[in-house]
Amino acid sequence: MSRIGVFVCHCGLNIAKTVRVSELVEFARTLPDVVVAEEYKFMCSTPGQELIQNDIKKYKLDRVIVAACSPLMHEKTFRKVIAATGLNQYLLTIVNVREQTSWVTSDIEVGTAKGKALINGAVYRARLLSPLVSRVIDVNPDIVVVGGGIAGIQAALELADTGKQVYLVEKSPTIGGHMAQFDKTFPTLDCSACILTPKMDAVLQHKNIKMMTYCEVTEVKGYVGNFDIIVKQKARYVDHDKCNACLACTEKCPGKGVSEWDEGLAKKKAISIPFPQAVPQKPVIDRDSCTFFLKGKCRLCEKVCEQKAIDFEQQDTFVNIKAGAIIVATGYDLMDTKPLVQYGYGKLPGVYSALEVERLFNSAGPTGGKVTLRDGSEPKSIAILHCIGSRDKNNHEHCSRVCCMYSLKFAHLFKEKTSADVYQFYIDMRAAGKGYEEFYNRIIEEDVKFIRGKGARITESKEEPGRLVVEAEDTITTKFINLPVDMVVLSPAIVPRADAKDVQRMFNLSSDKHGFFMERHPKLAPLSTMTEGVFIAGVCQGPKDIPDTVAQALGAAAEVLTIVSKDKMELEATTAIVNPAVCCGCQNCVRVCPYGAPSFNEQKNVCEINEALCKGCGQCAAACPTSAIIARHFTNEQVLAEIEGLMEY
Amino acid sequence: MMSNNPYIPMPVTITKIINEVDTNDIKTFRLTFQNKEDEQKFKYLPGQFAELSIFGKGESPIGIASSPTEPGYVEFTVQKAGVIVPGLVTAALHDLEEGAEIGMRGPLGKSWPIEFLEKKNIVVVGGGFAFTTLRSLINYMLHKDNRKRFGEITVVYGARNPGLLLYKNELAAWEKRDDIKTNITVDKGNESWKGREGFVPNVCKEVAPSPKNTVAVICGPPIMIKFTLPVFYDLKFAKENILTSLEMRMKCGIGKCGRCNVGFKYVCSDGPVFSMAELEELPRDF
Amino acid sequence: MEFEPKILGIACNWCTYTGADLAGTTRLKYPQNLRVVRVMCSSRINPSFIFRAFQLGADGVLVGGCHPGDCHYNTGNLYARRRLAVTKKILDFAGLEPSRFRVEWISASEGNKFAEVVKEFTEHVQILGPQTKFKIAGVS
Amino acid sequence: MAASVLKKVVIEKINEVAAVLMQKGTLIAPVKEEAGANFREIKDPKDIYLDYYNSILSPKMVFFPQMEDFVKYQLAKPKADAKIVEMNLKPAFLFGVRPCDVKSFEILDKHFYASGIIDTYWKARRDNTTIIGYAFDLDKPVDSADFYNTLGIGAADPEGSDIFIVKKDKELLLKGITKKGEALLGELSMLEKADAKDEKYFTDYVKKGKEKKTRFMKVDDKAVAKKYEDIFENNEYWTKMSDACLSCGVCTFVCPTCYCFDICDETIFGKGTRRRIWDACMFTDFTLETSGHNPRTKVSQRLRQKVCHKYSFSVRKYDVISCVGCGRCTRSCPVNIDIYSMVEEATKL
Amino acid sequence: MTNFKQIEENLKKEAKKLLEAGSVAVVLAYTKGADEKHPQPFAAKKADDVANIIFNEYCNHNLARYIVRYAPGTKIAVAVKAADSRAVVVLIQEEKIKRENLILLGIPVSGMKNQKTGEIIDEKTTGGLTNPVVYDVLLGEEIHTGKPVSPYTVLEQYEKMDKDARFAFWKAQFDKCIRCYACRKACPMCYCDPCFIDQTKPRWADKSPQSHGNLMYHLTRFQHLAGRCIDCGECTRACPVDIPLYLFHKKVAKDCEEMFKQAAGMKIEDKLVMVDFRVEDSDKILE
Repeated sequence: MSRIGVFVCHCGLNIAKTVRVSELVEFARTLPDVVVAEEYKFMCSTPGQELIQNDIKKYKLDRVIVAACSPLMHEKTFRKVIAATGLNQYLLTIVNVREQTSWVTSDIEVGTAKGKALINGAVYRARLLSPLVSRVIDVNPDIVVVGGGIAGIQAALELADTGKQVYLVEKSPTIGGHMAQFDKTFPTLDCSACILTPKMDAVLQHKNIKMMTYCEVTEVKGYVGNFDIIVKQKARYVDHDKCNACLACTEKCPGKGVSEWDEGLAKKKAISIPFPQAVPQKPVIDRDSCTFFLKGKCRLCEKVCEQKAIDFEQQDTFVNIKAGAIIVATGYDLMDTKPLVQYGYGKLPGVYSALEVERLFNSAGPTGGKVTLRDGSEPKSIAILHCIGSRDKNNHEHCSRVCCMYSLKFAHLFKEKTSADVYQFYIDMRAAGKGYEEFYNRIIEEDVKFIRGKGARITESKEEPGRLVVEAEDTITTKFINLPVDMVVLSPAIVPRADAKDVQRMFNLSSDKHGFFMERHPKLAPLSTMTEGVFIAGVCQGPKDIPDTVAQALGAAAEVLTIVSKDKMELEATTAIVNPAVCCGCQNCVRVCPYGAPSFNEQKNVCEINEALCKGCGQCAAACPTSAIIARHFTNEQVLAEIEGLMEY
Repeated sequence: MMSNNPYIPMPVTITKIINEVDTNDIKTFRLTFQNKEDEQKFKYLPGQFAELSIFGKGESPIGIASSPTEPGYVEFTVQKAGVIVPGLVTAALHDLEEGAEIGMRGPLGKSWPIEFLEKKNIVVVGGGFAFTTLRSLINYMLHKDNRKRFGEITVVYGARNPGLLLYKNELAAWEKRDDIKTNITVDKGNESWKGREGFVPNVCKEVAPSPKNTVAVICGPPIMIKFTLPVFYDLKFAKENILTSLEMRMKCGIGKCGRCNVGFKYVCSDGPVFSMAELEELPRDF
Repeated sequence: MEFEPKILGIACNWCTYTGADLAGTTRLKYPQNLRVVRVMCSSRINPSFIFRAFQLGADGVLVGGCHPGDCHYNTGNLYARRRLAVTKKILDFAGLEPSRFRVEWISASEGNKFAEVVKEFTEHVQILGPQTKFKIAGVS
Repeated sequence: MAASVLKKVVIEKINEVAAVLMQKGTLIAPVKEEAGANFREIKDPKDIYLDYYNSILSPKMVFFPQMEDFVKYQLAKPKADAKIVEMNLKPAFLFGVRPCDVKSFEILDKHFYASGIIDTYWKARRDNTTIIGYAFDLDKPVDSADFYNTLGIGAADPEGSDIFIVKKDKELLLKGITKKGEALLGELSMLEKADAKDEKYFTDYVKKGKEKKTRFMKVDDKAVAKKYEDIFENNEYWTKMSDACLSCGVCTFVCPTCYCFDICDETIFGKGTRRRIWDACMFTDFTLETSGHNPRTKVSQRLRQKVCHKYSFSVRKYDVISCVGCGRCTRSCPVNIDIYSMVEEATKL
Repeated sequence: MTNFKQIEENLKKEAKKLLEAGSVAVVLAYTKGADEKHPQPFAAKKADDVANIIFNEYCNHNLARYIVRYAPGTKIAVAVKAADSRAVVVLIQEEKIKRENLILLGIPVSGMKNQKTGEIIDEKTTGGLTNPVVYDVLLGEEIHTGKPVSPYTVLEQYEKMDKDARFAFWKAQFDKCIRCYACRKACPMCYCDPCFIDQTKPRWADKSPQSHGNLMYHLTRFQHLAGRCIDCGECTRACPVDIPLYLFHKKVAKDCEEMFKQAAGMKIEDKLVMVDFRVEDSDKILE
């Protein structure tokens, strides 16, 4: 019924030494449906390939079996060979008579016998192969980048420069992310704003970037090349098209809110921009502190606005975006250390978290860059506590990676800006980055005191009210230490964003046990996700420093380009499909698929597989009780037949 | 005893394969007998069917597409059945080449009632793939020895598009004859299609055969049958004079296995040819 | 003559099959009673494949997948582990020696382990002797 | 009938009878199994279990085995080898069949034998077999599921058997009913001649058998057939009847008059058999066409097919209700569906 | 001991209320078959039907079997004994039905009998549970017999068996199978249509009732029911040739419970163990 050709390769002596090739050929000729069987010294050579091609034509072959080296070696080569004759490339079967036969035995009898069994199995399987055609889909060239921190900014700029349209979606009123809060960056100590703000501005200016601040993605549908994304534009109560960024409104505004930007260390106006270098330079109204929204009257801003940009009636709006690929760069939160009562954060005024300190150093910060305690005084001694909540099995097992280095940076800045004694309480110093060890050595020389031991408790000093005491065990001297200080800086664990689970669900990502988004493969696909066309960059994938984040952003941009630079893309041909006639609607496939390819059609009471999402692992087919799922190229029938063929001899 | 065993197929050879349609899923197989006795015993009339058999795959009942007036062989037009998962036998048949041996059991079932049709005008209405036993009937009636036995012959045959029409050469030949009125139609034509466009029921309406001394023989997909029958009722055809061929899952083909049982009939042995009057007597369970 | 068992291997494409190739490239020698079927992931293995293999006369069945956590498809082998664990219990209760069925995690770099496992498993099956319980009577 | 021979034998000696029959050919008789009695080929006469009520599976399996091989084939080059499976039958003796089951053979004869194409397998086995019927034990109560009276069958009707047996205390009385049966009785030398008292006992037993009451309603073949034609589309009735039905195949597999079968090719390692096996109209895929179309997707449609086939279609086609009231379907039904009650309810409509 | 008369009364009352109010389309309960000793499952659809409802010690059938027969979204009331309720839980977990479309009329049972033998089967059914694990209305007082039974004690003698003997035991059992498929049809968890065994592509097992096909059918069915079987024993009760399928199902259930720390159908929030995994699953389960 089929017309099968079997081609056995000698591979010089690699195969022929322990497998009697001509005996395999003779054997193959006896098998039903085998029309021709041939041998050749090197089947992968040009004459070998021509031999196959000529036989395909001469004998009108519709299946080809090549017994040679591993399919991992030359399956692609031979697929091309048969495809060149017009035969579908999936009608090829490779029999591994080298790596898994001739090379692993020294007995020619045994090798030959195994070769026969393998060829028989291949013939059984080949009979049932079907031609497969990859589906070609149109690719939307636009890109959505979610998150306007340094990762998102970098990726967006890179992509926009190639001429692609990029939508940069940012939740807060400005782009910039955490990096915009920093003062200096380790280990070079260059000013964060100096390197970031030009980039922020570039985003604003770029004709190919549509910047969408104060926006959130609410729904993602579709698949690679054809995503449908719904973005919510939160009501700003200021028409940014009209606003000319004069900020007269901010000046007049009586409302007072808490500045998230300054980590709560400062107040902000109800209508304001988060910080002076914010992009865009246009304000939004914070309903929670706006006098009008709270009390029903005020509207001072409306009166002063010459552009008539204030609009208290504004509602949330929804925008539909179509895109071919998505980069998720949603960043991180710092762990809330209040529950760790032993450190007194939130209760003892002298205890600060790392980001608060960043703002203290920043000249645009609440203190104008001066390091003062909450009472305005300058601290005389400062303790920096590493690993608060991280490397801690009771909280977060992972290392937050950047704390050692920013703690060193803090020490340096404290030394620079105050005359205080600075103490580092650390578990291990981790300085594994370019220039990091050097930076560490430099800080040691700056007379910063290093105590190897994790800070265990912060208490208020009994002897000197207002001062703090750090309790710790110095693990080098094994002595317990009670160190009185004026200021304590906690380096809290870097944790996933509070809404990471929602983001994960929306983009069909998976997460590791800490909640950071999972890459498709830890080594070989560190930026791809289980959802084709969705990439991740930056700290949402796991704690990392700015250089790594930027590198990931650039990598993700390159990955995206491989998709959107073509207007069509070929989908995997060896995907699974559902035969609706026999689907019982049990939804096992939906439950086991890591890619979200199957879904349940309630109307028809059957499951359906979105081939664009399918990676062809076939696990749905094994979970399917009725055999309704056909894992193409590895169908139940094909595998069963191969087993039968292998077990016959 | 075994020589009369109705379950044992006779060996036949595929001597010719014709690819009938653009979609490559309908082929006509010409089968010749390997044993002379088998050939002599295989006496059939249009409308009957046979079980084609491939060992390891099974059997499939297929209507005979050739006419008994073509001696020496039997032809079957076979569609590859099944949408996502193809039928075992029909798919295997499609994989075969000329020269291959298969099995055949038959002829089975009742034919179009030739004696009843004699001296009457015949309207043959066919749709799509279900034209095979109608072709047998037409060729039978058109044979020079038989033509005089029948009155006027009108054919209405339609397919979704020109590529899906079966027996294209024969259709062309019929159109040239004046002893048969041939009306070929397609739902939707293409650039090269010069013929009629329209659905079979509408064409029947246009042709409007007189019911007087006329029998309508109708085969086609359920949807076509559904809309064609009212046309003939409107034309005042009696139910006895409208014939069709039923489709039902069959196994044995000889009225034993119970599968094709509808009411007190077995479609395989009491049919598959029924008049509308006979069908009305049966419960609606097919 | 010494009993030469027939052993079916089902190996995932990414780890075990590649590991088996590595055993070859490094010219490790192991018994040739194993015939490997390649699937994309160990989770593709329908338990009925195992039952069927024994019915067709396999004396042993060896399934190879990526180490848990290393699955090319992330979680496939974790599902497979549960599924095949049940299969093994079923074989056991049906009266077949459960050690005729083995699941091993063999990575692409573990050519050595592959050869070891095959050697050890083949020897084990050899000691158990021919599998006749599930084998369909009257087929070669 | 008066001229026919009556013989007798003490029950213990049945082993000897069995031994002779086993020598002459194949002896099939009820044996005790875990779930109850069934007709099996006897290898050891001690296995015969005459104290049974009725078998779980009907004795139709003797003529219509669940699996009948037609052709053995081997897929080979250049073409498949095929060999017809010869039956090579030895004479068979079907021993101890209850009257209602004997009646079922006549009904199936009409289908396999007496109309249309002859089923060679049924015919060969039927021609080859001597039926030794066995009256129900009139001293024992009838099973509540039985209703063979309704179909006009008595508990001790000898018609249809070649030899008919009734039990008299510790003896069995064996009467030759057909020539074939009489001839066989003549060949069994261990049998004693019965006397006049035995003759009377036998005749009375048959008569008394007519009076032994199972469930009974008056059923007229034609009327019930018509009734079911009329209510064929009465969905309320059919839905109600089938609400509990699981649509398994137990009733049809144990039924003495169900005959549906499937033909399939079963291949392993290129060697295979084309065979027929029992099938059931209650199975979902029974009428499933390759196109995916299935005229009977609902349980109610399948149950309707089964009941109508027996009580209506069969009457019209073969002039007989295709049911003998043996009660097997009712006894075996996992959800206690009772065809008798169903017919009763239909006749009231 | 269940007061069957009382339960029957309450069941009728509740059913009537629900049907009259139109809050459900159907009440799944029991009615008499050929006689009261042979009850059959019953779908009451009108208030008038309620008069035909019965409940007695022979009403063993698992009514959960019938739920999937109704169109999704149909409001159904079901009389649930312990076993039925566990089956309902699995059906909810598997999203075959929605909890909000069900009204569960719970029946505490003790003193249920095998219809053929008359023996009391409480301890043999669903681990000896007497009260439904989930219900909306309880039609009688909860029953606490105070005799906790392990559902798995009965397995001991088989587990102890030598492998060859166990194989011989099962082979003899499976060889009896006539492939009537009553087991899968009676099983509340076997809702697949079609069943894998009816597939032609691939044909997992021969259709003819021979040893190998029977073995394949049953083993695969055990695999498919792993972690889902709620031990109601319907398969065994339905079997015309008395194959003790429940033993095998029980054994698989026991293994699943040991491996995955969860018994099937006890809590709606539970995960389905066979389409789930834990990273911390141990390789020990493969030993």
